[in-house]
Amino acid sequence: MRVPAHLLWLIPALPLLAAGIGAFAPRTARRTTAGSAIAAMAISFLLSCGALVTALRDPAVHAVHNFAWFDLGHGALRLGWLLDPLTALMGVMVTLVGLLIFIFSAGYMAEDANFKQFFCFLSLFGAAMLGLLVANSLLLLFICWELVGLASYLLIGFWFHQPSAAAAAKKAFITTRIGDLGLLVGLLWLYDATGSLLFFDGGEGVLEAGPLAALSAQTTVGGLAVSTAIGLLIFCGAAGKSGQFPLHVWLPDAMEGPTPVSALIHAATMVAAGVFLIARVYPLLAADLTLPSAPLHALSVVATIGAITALLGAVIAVGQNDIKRILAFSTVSQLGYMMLALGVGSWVTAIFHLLTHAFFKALLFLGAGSVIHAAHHEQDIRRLGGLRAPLRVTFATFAVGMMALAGVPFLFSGFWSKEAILHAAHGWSVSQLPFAAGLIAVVLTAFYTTRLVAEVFLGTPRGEGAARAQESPAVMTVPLVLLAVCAALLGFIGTPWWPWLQRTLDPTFATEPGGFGLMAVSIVLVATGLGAGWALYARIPRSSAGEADPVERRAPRLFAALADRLGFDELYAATVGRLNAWTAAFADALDRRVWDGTVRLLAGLGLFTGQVTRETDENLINGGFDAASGGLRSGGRAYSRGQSGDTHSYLRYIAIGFTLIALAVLLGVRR
Amino acid sequence: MSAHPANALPLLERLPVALRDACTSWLPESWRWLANSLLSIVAIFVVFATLFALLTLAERKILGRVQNRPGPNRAPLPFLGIRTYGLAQPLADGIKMLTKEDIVPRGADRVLHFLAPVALLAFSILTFAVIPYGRALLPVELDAAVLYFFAAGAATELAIFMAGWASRNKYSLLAAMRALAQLISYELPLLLSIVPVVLVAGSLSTSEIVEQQGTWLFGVFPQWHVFTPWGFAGFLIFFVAALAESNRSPFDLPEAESELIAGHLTEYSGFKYALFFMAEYFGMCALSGMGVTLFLGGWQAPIPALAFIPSYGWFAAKLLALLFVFMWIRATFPRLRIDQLTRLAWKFLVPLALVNLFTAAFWVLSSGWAGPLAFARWLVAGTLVLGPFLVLGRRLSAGLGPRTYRYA
Amino acid sequence: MSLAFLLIAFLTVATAAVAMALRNLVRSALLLGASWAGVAAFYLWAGAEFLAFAQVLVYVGAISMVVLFAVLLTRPSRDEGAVSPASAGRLLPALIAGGSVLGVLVGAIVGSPLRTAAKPPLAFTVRELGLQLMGPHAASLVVVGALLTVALLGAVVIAAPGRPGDREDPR
Amino acid sequence: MSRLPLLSLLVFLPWFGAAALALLPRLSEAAHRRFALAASLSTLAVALALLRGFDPARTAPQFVEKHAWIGALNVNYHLGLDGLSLILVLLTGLVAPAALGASFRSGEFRGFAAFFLTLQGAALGVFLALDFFHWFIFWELSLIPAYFLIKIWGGPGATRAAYQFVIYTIGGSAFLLLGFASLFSAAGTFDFQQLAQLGADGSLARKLGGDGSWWLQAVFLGVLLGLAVKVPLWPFHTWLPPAYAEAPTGASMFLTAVMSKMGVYGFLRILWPIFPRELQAAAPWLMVLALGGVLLGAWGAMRQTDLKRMVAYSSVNHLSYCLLALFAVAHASGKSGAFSEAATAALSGTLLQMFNHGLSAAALFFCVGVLEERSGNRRGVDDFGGVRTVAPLFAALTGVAMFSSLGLPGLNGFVGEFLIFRGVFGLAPWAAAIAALGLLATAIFLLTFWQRVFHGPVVGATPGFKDLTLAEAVPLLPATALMVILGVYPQLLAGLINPLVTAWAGQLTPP
Amino acid sequence: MNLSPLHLCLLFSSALFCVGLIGALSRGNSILVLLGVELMLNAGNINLIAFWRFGPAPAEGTGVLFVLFAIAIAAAEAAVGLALVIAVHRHQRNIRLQEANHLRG
Repeated sequence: MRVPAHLLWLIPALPLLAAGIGAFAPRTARRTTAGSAIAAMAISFLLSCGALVTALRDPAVHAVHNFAWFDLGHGALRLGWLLDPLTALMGVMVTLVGLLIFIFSAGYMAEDANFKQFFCFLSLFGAAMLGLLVANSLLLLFICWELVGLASYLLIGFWFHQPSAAAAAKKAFITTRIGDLGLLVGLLWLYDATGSLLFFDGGEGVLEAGPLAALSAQTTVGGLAVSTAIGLLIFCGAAGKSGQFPLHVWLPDAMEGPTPVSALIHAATMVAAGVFLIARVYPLLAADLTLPSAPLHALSVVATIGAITALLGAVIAVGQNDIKRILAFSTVSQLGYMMLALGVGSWVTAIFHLLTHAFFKALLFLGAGSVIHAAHHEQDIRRLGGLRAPLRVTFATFAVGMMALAGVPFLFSGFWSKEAILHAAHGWSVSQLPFAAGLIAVVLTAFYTTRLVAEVFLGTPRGEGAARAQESPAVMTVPLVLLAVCAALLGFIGTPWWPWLQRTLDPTFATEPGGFGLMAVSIVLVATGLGAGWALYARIPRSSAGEADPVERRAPRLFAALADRLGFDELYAATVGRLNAWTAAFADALDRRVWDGTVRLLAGLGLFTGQVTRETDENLINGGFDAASGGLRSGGRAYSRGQSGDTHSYLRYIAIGFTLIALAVLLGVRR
Repeated sequence: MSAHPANALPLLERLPVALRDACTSWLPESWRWLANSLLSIVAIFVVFATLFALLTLAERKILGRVQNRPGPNRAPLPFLGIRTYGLAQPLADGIKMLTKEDIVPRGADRVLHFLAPVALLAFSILTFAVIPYGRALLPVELDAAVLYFFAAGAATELAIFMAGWASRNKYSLLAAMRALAQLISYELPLLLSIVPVVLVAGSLSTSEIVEQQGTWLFGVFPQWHVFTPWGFAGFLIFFVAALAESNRSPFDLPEAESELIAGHLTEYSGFKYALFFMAEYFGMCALSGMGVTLFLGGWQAPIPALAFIPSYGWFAAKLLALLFVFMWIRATFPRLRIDQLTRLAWKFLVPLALVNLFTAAFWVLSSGWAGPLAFARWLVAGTLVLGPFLVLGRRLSAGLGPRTYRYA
Repeated sequence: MSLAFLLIAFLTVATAAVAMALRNLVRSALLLGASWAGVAAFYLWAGAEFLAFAQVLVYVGAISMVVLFAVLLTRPSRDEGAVSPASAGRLLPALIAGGSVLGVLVGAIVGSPLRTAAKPPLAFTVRELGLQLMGPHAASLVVVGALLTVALLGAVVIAAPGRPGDREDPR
Repeated sequence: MSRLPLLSLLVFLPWFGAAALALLPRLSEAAHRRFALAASLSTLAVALALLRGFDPARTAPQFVEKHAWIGALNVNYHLGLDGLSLILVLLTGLVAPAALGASFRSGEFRGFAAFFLTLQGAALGVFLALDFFHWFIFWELSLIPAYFLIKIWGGPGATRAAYQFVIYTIGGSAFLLLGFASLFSAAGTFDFQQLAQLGADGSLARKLGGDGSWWLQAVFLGVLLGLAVKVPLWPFHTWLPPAYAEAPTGASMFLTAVMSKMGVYGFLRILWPIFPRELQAAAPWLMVLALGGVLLGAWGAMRQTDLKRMVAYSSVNHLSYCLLALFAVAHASGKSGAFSEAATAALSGTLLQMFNHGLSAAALFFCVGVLEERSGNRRGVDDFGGVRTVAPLFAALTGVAMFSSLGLPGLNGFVGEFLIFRGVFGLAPWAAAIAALGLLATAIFLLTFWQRVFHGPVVGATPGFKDLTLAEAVPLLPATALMVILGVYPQLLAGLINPLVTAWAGQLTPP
Repeated sequence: MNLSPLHLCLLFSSALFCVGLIGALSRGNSILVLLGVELMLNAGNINLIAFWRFGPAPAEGTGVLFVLFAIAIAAAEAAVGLALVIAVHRHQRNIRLQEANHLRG
């Protein structure tokens, strides 16, 4: 089956159709909605596989299909579809994980009143995410990017009647939007500088050599190359979406959403979109590498942020007690790894880790979901425990995921991808600090994963929910098993001995020999972490929910700080939040006091003038008229006394008067 | 007398004038005009008195015919004893009237009581002076003939008042007041209905008005005023108002037995009564004559081919036809109530006549319209006539509901 | 000077004088009608034919009627139409005033050397009258029309009985 | 060619309806509604007829009706329609019936509809008139019915708000009138096209004393002030929140959707063509003011506890984008480089934004009106909670309007804003960067509104809140559908205006 | 004493005028007073006609026109006057002019 570029639109269109069906179907049409969503995703999966086959025929070619969106000026604003191995691989991953999670959701959400709506939103998300992947235009990508954000918002706030969920949804949307503003400005700048937003357009696209050279040749404030500035702005967007420091605060809160959502959006796909974006526009960010004299390379920033995030996420994860939040911070950490890989110039390893991470993190989240489902919505690991026996399948698959995450060697995919990243970081010429941070994070990752498994599955049930736990139905466990298989085996497509994936994505990829020492160090570090975790948590399992954490016992202040996520939320509330409130208050006060005051002052002046005029009129002018009128009135009264009312006498007077006048005239004439 | 030189007309046409001239030719020149005038007066009086006599009979016969009874048919011709369908009835009536006792109520104003019928008859006869009876037969050629006609007609009201007041009878007086109210009310539409004619003709002279109607459209269709939209409406208004002015049914309230005994005639009998009666018929004849003159083409023949018949013949024919309609209406329509009567005048006829005046003005202004515009002219004028008629007519009939008697 | 004029003048003045002196209001009014008819006759004599008919139409046909109506409507209920004659208290001053006015007028007229046109008057036809009315005097005609309308409405308003609430009967 | 005077029909059909409603005898309420709605829908019908005959490629006004009117003043009755007018007429045709439909339940509907239709006709006249004389008549005539609509059918503070509204705008109009009186005395014509011609070749400035003369400046400022109050340009906006907030829902819808466009239209049709140089000189300052509107409008909205005031502030914010783009174009006109493309984008964005804002703001006012109606005239942010739980359909429709308003891609609001930003960035990057903060603030306050009213537990006035029936949603459905359609396929509108805008931008070549 | 026709006409009119004047002055009945006034008006009209008839330019017809207007105005006067009489009668049950003095100063 071949899916050429001009048919790529079918891949996002099908889930969109399913979303439309879901939106207009009646509330009770649960089977229809879920069925159409799953079917659409399945077909999309098949189409993606077709697209992959198509793309693999000639991996170096970027097949595009561009079209006009609407007329603008003498030309038009153009968008397009793009088919290359990156798109195709991501598409396959997203559709496959999505399909499995959809199926899982059908079981997990079965009792929810808004079941239909849930699948509608999920399909919407799928459509937007797939659209994002196939876009050949930064604008189209941005549009889908925002729609993905909308779907995320809707799904985080799915249980909107809970204030915490509503607040988390808003926080997610706004935090990512902060990053998106950077992306938007970068996009505008790119558009303005090159006159196009298409990635590949027969030599005119922004990722092609000509425009890139032009971009890196210009400089802007601070001696930065324009391409660097644009790249950094775009990275802002990626940082927001992928939960990179300092915009990572929304991701843990996003766990307020249903667990399949966390698995799909906030672990496997959407949060990885930032990584995908940077990988997609990698040539743009890398353009300044040819300028050794540049004050700042965009990729260095990416690497730094990635390293910080990787370390930060791992550290905070240690101090969390909510099963989903632990996983969330681990996601933050892993995304940091990916950014680190991008920053050090090995974008293919970033994508490799992205793919493996997608499967094992989805697996972990679904496993967590299964646990939560089984334990009657108990998420606190302190009140779980002892679930190994009742939840055999879940435990087994969860353990696979855990080992993949921790990087347990050889059999698990996470090991290979992480190893590749560490390898790349080690080879970075600029600094070894990111590499060091990565190594530390490896230990911590192994440690907190062990802690998680031990607390949840070992020991005895410490809570009401855990005690009554029962294995989830097959509709949930089958996806778990499938994902576990993937999580275990996917690593073999990118081993140093057979770097198929890397070669496919980047034909110029070359394996450097001599990485085995590094691998050994890494294995030791993983073992250290696992051992520490075992020692602290599994050897003597927690006996009651109220018991203090072993780490807490040893370093209470550190643990408190970690549990408090190092105070980022408080910090932001005190700075950005307060600034926002102050600005709002300022704007409002300006309106109410200054502008309205000015208007009132003017009105008052008008009123005052009116009052003065009125006083003048009433006292000065009217007074004169009153006096004159009084005189006239008295005169008239006096005169009216002469009116006897006897008409005859009037007539007589007239006659006599006439006679006299006539006589006078006659005599006058005679004389 | 007439614009036409007498000898240019055919003999039949100028026969009456020729006869008169022959009678007075022996007189000296300076007296001849007086004699001519007197002869004309006598002729007119004799003709219309005879007509009066015949009309009384005709009316009774026609009423009888309409009411499916024979009417008077018994009075024989004097001395011959032949009953010629009651042809002698007027004669019998006349003799009866002349021989009846003349009663004057006690306390009545004798002078006025006597003067009233005389004045009435005198004013009635005055109106005959300006009607053109034929091409050469116009007693007095006046520049303001139409105005004269109505001035003289207006004076009859005074006589009616005199009769009512002089009788010293409550009913007489009340009836006279009613009669006056009716006469004044209907004088307005009457005058307004003829104003369009004056407007179109541009003259108050009766002879000129008649002359102007003497053309034929396409050589066959007479262009009498009645055959125009405004003229038709004006004629109808004129006719209705004339019915009321001459106290004819259905507007005969002032003298109807069922209303106020016999109105201002209550205290009259004998010869005075006959004079009133005569004056009333004279008034009817005069108004009909004026209607014929103004609207029906006067003495003009309806088609040119019939112009050989003397013009006074045509006039007489039209006059008699109109008089017949008077009687026909009397036989057909029920009498109006006093409030309906006044409402009809003020709320219906007067506005219609006013609108009709505008229609006529439009007609004059659009006289140059030809071809399809002529059709439009008819259409517009017709609308102007019909529209108000329908609107006002609806309102009028809405007002004809049962009357609320305020003091009953 | 024609006999006709003298006759007309005499009858007019005589009827007017008698009318003014009569006790019986109705007769007064009727006689005045005759007097006005005399004036019309004077117009006719003077050649103002249209005016004569208008005078008859207006005065005899309309004003007389209105006067008679007024007389009957305002008649005291008992005595019919008769009113008290002029009292001496008013008659004397009236005669003096009237006499003095007459004296002054007669004196002025007789003393004036009035010239009369030699040529007989041209016929002033109705058509010309109409043209004059509609031409140079159109404005006056409109004003008079308005005046008549207003007067008619005013008369109706004044004479119409008031609303039930109005004080109509002083008793 | 003899054809129907469609443009006159457009103006006078609503007026005819208003007159008929006001003068004809009272009928049943249902009959009034049907009649008023028909009169209001006439605009849409005529607009669709215009759309059939409209040729987007011609940039000159079409369907022109020009008749000599007052010879002594050289005044013509001159109506014409170009792309700009057309989209505004379409907008009016869409929003006015919906606004009227939203007011069906207002008391004394006959009077309401009469005033409303008068307002509608006047607004259409403003969009079509090409001669200042009757343009100004329409302009002022729109004020009177609006005043009565607010005062009689408005909320508790309506009297004060209506007074402020009228006096403020009439004050602005006075300056406008003075400005045009001076123009007329100088140029001897009221015709916009002739004046624009004179303004373009600089002879108008010469007649007014040459470039930079104080007289010219004063005239320019007068016209500017008159238009700025109407839009409103920050800081002349203080009349707007109380007026929109106190007006009845239908009137608010119309005021925000159509009447505020009259000001922007005036800027585009009058100020810019007639005073290109003066506007260019003043543009930096005006851009600062527009930015003030963008930012402080958005943040001002954040502080409002009254939902209607909040939506009103969002209007200030959105319209300021339009003005910002216009000022940026005016400012940069004559510069070389890729200027023309950016100007095209900015102007297209302005026009699209006018239309889009009309749809979304009207829809938001409708939604707030529903809230107000169902809760017994409460419209505080804190009076509600969890409305989405009890009224999912209503929440969905409101959500679409809200996301359109905050510029979510895929809905119509995005296209206009994107083009504005694209253009402004090309012309004045710093302004675009600052204005982008407005997008953030818009998102914050709209989502806060959404969170507090629609999410969370069912509290406040929400219990007992009934979802919209389909009939009640009818006024909202076309707008919602259009928001989606125009977001996905903006060519529908862009195709109408692009040649016109391209021509405008093409005329801005360096002098 | 050589009196022209014009003199005679004028004398006739002055006689009529004085008859009207004396009547109006001497009678107490409002209607008669009004009629006296009408007589005076007619006398004035006679004057106008006389001067027209014997004046220098009879063709112009101004006298006739003037009298025509005077007649119209007289009609109006009569209508209003008599309406006033009726109103007075309704008010005070008689129409004696000397009693109608409620508006005296």
